Amino acid sequence: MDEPDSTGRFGTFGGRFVPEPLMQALMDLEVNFRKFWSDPEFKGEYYDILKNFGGRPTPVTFLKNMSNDLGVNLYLKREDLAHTGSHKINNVIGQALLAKRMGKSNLIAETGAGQHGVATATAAALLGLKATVYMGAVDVKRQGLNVFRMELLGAKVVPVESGSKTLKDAVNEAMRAWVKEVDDTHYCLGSVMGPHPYPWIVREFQRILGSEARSQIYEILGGKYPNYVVACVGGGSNAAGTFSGFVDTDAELVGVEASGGAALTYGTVGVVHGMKSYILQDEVGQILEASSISAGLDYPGVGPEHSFLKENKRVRYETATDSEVLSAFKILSSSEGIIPALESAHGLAWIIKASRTGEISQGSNVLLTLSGRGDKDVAEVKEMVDRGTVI
Amino acid sequence: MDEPDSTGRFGTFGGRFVPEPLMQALMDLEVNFRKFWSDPEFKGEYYDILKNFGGRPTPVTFLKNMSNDLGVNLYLKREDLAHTGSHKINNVIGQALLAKRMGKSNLIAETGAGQHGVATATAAALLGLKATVYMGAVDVKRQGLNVFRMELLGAKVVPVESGSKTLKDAVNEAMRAWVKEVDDTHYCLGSVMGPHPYPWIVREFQRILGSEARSQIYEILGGKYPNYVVACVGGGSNAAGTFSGFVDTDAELVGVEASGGAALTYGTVGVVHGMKSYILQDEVGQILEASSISAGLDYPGVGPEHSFLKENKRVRYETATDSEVLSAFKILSSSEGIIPALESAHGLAWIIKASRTGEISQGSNVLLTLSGRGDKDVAEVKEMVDRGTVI
Amino acid sequence: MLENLTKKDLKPLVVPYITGQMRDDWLDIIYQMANAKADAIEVGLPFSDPMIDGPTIQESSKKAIENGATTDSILDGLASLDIDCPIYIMTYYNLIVRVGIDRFVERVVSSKVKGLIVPDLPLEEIDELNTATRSAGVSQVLLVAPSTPDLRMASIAKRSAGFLYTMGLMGVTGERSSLPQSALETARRAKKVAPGDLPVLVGIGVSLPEQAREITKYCDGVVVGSAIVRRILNGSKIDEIGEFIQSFKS
Amino acid sequence: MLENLTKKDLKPLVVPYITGQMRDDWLDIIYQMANAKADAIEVGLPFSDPMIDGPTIQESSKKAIENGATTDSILDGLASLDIDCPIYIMTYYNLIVRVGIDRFVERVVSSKVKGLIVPDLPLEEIDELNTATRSAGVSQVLLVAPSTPDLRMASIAKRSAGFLYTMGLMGVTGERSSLPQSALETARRAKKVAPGDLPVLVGIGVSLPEQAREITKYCDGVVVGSAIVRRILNGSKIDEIGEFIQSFKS
Ligand SMILES: Cc1ncc(COP(=O)(O)O)c(C=O)c1O
Ligand SMILES: Cc1ncc(COP(=O)(O)O)c(C=O)c1O
Repeated sequence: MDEPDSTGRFGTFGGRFVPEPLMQALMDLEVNFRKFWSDPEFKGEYYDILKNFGGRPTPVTFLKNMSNDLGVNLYLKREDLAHTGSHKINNVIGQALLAKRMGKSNLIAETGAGQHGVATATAAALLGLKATVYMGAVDVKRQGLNVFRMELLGAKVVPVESGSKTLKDAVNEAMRAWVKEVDDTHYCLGSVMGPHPYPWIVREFQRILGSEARSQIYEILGGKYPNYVVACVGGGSNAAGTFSGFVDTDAELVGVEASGGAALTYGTVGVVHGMKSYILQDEVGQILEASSISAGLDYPGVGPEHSFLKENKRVRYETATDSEVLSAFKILSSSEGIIPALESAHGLAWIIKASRTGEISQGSNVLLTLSGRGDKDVAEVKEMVDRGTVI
Repeated sequence: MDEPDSTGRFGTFGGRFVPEPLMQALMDLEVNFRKFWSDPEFKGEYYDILKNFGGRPTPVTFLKNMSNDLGVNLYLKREDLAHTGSHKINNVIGQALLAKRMGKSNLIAETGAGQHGVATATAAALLGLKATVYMGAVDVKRQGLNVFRMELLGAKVVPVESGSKTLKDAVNEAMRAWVKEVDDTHYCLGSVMGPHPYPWIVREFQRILGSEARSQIYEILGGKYPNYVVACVGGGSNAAGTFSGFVDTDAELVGVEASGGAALTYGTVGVVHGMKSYILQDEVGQILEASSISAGLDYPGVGPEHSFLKENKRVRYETATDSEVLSAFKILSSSEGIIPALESAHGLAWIIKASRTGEISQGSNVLLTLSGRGDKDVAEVKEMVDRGTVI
Repeated sequence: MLENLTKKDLKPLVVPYITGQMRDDWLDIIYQMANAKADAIEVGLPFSDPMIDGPTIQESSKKAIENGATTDSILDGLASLDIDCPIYIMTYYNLIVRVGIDRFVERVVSSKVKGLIVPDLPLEEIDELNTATRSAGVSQVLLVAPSTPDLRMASIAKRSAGFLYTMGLMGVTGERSSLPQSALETARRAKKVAPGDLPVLVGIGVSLPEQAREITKYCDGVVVGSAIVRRILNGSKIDEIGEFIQSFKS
Repeated sequence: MLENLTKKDLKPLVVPYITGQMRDDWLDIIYQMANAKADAIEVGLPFSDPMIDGPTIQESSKKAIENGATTDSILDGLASLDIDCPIYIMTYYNLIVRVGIDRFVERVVSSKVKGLIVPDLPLEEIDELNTATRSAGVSQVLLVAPSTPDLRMASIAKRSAGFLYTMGLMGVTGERSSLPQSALETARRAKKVAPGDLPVLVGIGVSLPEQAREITKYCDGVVVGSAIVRRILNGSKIDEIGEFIQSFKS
C-alpha cells in the first residue's frame, strides 16, 4: 500500500477538508512525519517501546477446536495481547513520539470503545504528555471500565453530549478542541481516517501488525500465504495495518463492517471529518448515526484508503449483524479460551458464516486479526444475556 | 530451588495433611507429574501453548520515569501481558495438560481475585475440559468482571458462602468438591500451596517466569543480575516462579505480603489446606480471616516453600499496607502507563518505601514481577476514590 | 460579474448570520436584518456535524434540522425573498457534494444567492467548487485564521471573492466577552495582504458593538454570528434583533 | 493399654457424634447418648476450616465457636463427665499442633478421653502424633476410604487403634437417603484386611437405622454424625436424641 498523492488522496478519496486554522498543523505534521519516519533513530525508539513496553511481537495462534468444527484452518493474529489490549497501542506510541519530537506537550484524542483513549492515555503517561480524551456520552456509559482506566492513567475524559453522543461526535468535539489548542497540542487520531496525513500516518504505524503477521503465518504455513486475510473495519486501522502485509500476496483480503455502521457496504461518497470517503448519510447529506453493539465500529464513515481499496477491488468488504457477532463472541470464548473484543468478533462472525455456507472452501487457510480483547465488553454482553436480549 | 523430600517437605514445611480419600489422587498426581515433566513431548506442548497462545515470553520493561523519581533502576517482568492478564496462565496450562494426560475430564479450582479462575476456565476451554470454579461470595462481588469472564469462557462459578467467604473458604469448598469427584476430576490448585505435590508442581510450572526474567535482565544489565528481586506473595506462586530464577545469584530476594494477610510476617506455624506452613491463626488454632484490598492476597496461609525460605533466610519477607498499595497503584498507572493488579502493587509499594528510606541504596537495580494487570481492580479502586475512602 | 461587498457609507460593514429555518419566522428575521442596514446576510445550511461551530450554532442547526430544513427548503425560502441585501450561504462541503457541485451551484444562482462560505474547504481543496462558482458568477468567500502565514494568507485572499473571512481567533464560533489580541493582529495582517478592493471582515468571537468598533480600526467590517443566533434561540422579537444589528452600525 | 472397642452384645456397635459445645446442654446430651447404650461417643473439637465436613457439621462448628468453644473448654467439660462410655475426640490437626502435640495428648489423657480421630492426618503424616498417643495410651483411630487400595488399607488398619474408621463413600459428612454401593464394598474390604480384634465401623453417610442394619452385615458398627447433629441443631429434646440413637440398636 502506497503513499497518498500530493493532495493526500488515495485515488479520489482522502484530502484535507478542514477549517483553515488546522491547515498549518496538518502540514507541519506531514513534514515531520516524513522526516522522522525515515529517521532510523526515531524508528528504533518506536520499535523499542513496542517491544519492551508494548509486548510485541504478538503471536499468531492456531484455533484447533474451531478449525475442526468449521473445516477451515483458522489463525488469529493476537493484538489482544498487546499492552492495553488492542492494536491501538501501535499507533499511539508512534504519534506520541512524533508529538514529542514536534515539541507538543498535550495530546487530545477521540475514542469510541475506549481502547484508543486508553492507549493514548498510556502513551501520554509513558512519555510525560498531558492527555484529554473526548468520548461520546453513550460510550462513556457502555465502556465504563475504559473510562476508569483512562482516568487512572492520568487522562481527562470529556463526555460529548452533542449529536448521537458516540464516536462521530467525539471526533467533531476533538477537532473543535484542537482548533483552540493547536499550538502545543497534537491531535492523536485513532484510526486511518480524518484529514491527510492521518490516514497515511496511522496506517504506517499499524503496518507493524501486518508485517509481523505476514512473516509469522508464512512460517507457520511452511512458505505459503493464507487464502483469506480478514479484519474488522471501524475507521479501518487494524484492517489497514493487516492488509498492508498481504496486499502483494494472492490472499483474498476481507474487511468486515458492523451491519449497523457499514459505510462501505451501504454508504455513499461524501465528506466528513476532513476526508472524502464512503459515509452513511441521508439524501440531503446529513450524516446518519451508526448503530452497532460494538462502540468501536459505531462510526458512519471509514478511512479513505478503504474506499479506494473497495473501488479498485483489491479488498472485499462484508458485514456482520449484532447477533452473528454475539454468537461468534461466545463461540471463541468458550471453545478456545479467548474472549475477543466485540469489534474483532465481526471478522470472526463473517468467517463462521462464510465457512458454513461453503463460500470459504474447506481446508482453506484463514488469518483473522484479533484486534483486541473483550474484557471491556463482558459486562455489557453479560447484561444483554441476563436481560434476555440475546441468547 | 530443589524438589521437596520424599514426604513432600521443604525443610519441616509442606506435607500432605488431607483426608484419606484424596491420598490416592495426590500420589497419582505426583507420579504423573514426575513422568510428564521429564517427557520432552509434554514439555514441548506446554512451552508451545505458552508461546503461541499465552503470549510468552513476556517482556522486561524499564521504568524510566519512576526510576528517575526514586533514584533506583526499576524493571518490571510483565506478566500482565500474558494471556488472561496474569502469571496464573503458566500454571494452569501445565496442570490442564497434565489432567488431560491423566485422563481427567473435569477441572475444579478455587479463586480469589478471579485471575486463577479465569486462567483455569481458559485452559479448560482450550483443552476441551469442563471447569468449575469456587469463589468466596465476597470475592464474587468485588471481582465481578472476572466472574463474567469465567462464565463466558464456559466455566461454572460457585459462590462460597461459608466462613469468611473469601479465598480460604473457596479452597475448603474446592477440596470438599474434589473428594466427591476425584475419579474424573483434577483439582487445579492456583498457587504453591496445599498438599504435596502441589507446591512443587505449581512452582515448576511458574519456573518459566523466573527463567525468562533471569536471562532477560542479565542481558539488559550487561551481564549482571539485579541487586533486588521482588514479588508479591499471596499463596506465593509468582514469587516462587520468580525466585527460582535468582536463588543462585547474589540478588536479595524480597517477598511482599499484604499487611492484612501476612502469614510469614505475623503468622505462626500450623496446618491448613493440607500443608504445614506459616498461617494466621488465633491462640487456640482457629484460622483467622485475612483482610486486604487485593482479593488475591486475602489469604491467611502461604506456600510451604516460602516458610522454608524464610527460615533459612534466603528470602526476606516484608509487608505493604492497603494505602501504600493504592498509592503505588496510582503512581505506576499515571507515571508509566501500566495499571498493575493490586496484588502486584504490593511489591511496588515496598520498593517505593524502601527506596525513599534509603534501605534500597541509590543506583540499585531492582526487578519486580508485575504478576498481573489491574483491569479487574479499576472499578473497585475508582469506587474507593469516589467514596473518598482513599485519596 | 464577481462583485465584492462594498461600503455604502463610512461605517464598517456588518454581516449578521442566521441558520436557515432555525425559527419559523426566519425569513421575517432576514427582512428585518436587511432593514437594519446589514451589508450582507450570511445564511447557514444546517449540517449534522458542524466541525467549526460552537454550542450556540450547533443548537440552531439541530433545531433547523428538526424543523425539516434541507438545502432545497432553505434555498426555496431565500428565492422567495425580495430584498437587495446580498445573501451568502454558509455550508459544510458535504451538503454540496451530496447534491452535486454543478447542481448545487445552479440552485444557488436560481435562489439569487450572492456567494458561498464553506468553512471546511481550505485553499488546497477549493478548485473543484471554484470552477463551478466562477463560471456561475457566485462569489466563493475564503477564510484565513490567526495561524495562516502571510504568504498563504495572500494566496487565499487572491482567490477569495465577495470578501475575505478572517477568523478572529483560533477557536470555534461562539461569543466572547472581549476581543483577543489575535483578532486585531490577524485583521491587520489580512488587510495588508488583501487586494485593495476585497473587504476584510472579521468573524468568530465578535459579539458586541464595542468589539466591532475596535476591530474595524484594522479591517472593513465584521460578521456577527453566535451573538445573534443566541438571541434568536432565546426567542428575541424580530425588532429586538433588528435593533441589535443596528447597534453595530451606530 | 490401647484397648479396642468391643461389643457388649450381639448388636452392632453404634458411635454417635456431637460437636463439643454446639449447644449449651451438650454434656447432658452426651450423658443421654451413654444411657442410650452408645458404644462410644465421638466428640468434635470445632475448627474454622473443616475440610471434610458438610454443611450440617460445619454449622455446628460455627455455633460451637460462637459459643466460645476451645480445645480447653471442651476437654474440661469432658473431664467433668462421669460415664463409662469411651469418648473419642475428632479434631483437625491444626488444633493439636497449635497446643503442641505432647501438651495436647496430656490434656486428652487428663480428660479421660479414650482416643483421637484426626481426619486430615493420613498414614504418611501420623508418626509424630502417634509416638505421643502410643506412649500415653491414647487410641489413634485411622480412616480408610473407598479409594484406598487393599494393601494400603491393611497398612492403615494395622496402625489404627480403637477401631477402623471406614468412610462409606467419597464425599464429605452429611446425610444420604440411601447407602451407596461403595459403602458395602468398602466395609467388606476393610473387614477383610483389618486385624481380627479391630472393629470396623462405617461412618459418613450413615443416617438411618435401616442403613446401619444393612451395612453391619459387612462390618462391626457405625458412626452416626450429621443425622444426630442436625437433630441437635434443630432443637430436638435430649430424650428424642437418645431415642434416635437407641433406634440404631434395635
Ligand atoms: C479492539 C478494536 N478493534 C477495532 C476497532 C476499530 O477501529 P479500526 O477499524 O480503526 O481498527 C476498535 C476501535 O475502538 C477497537 O477497539
Ligand atoms: C495478579 C495476581 N498476583 C498475585 C496473586 C497472588 O498469588 P500468588 O502469590 O500465588 O502469586 C494473584 C492471585 O490471584 C493474582 O491474581
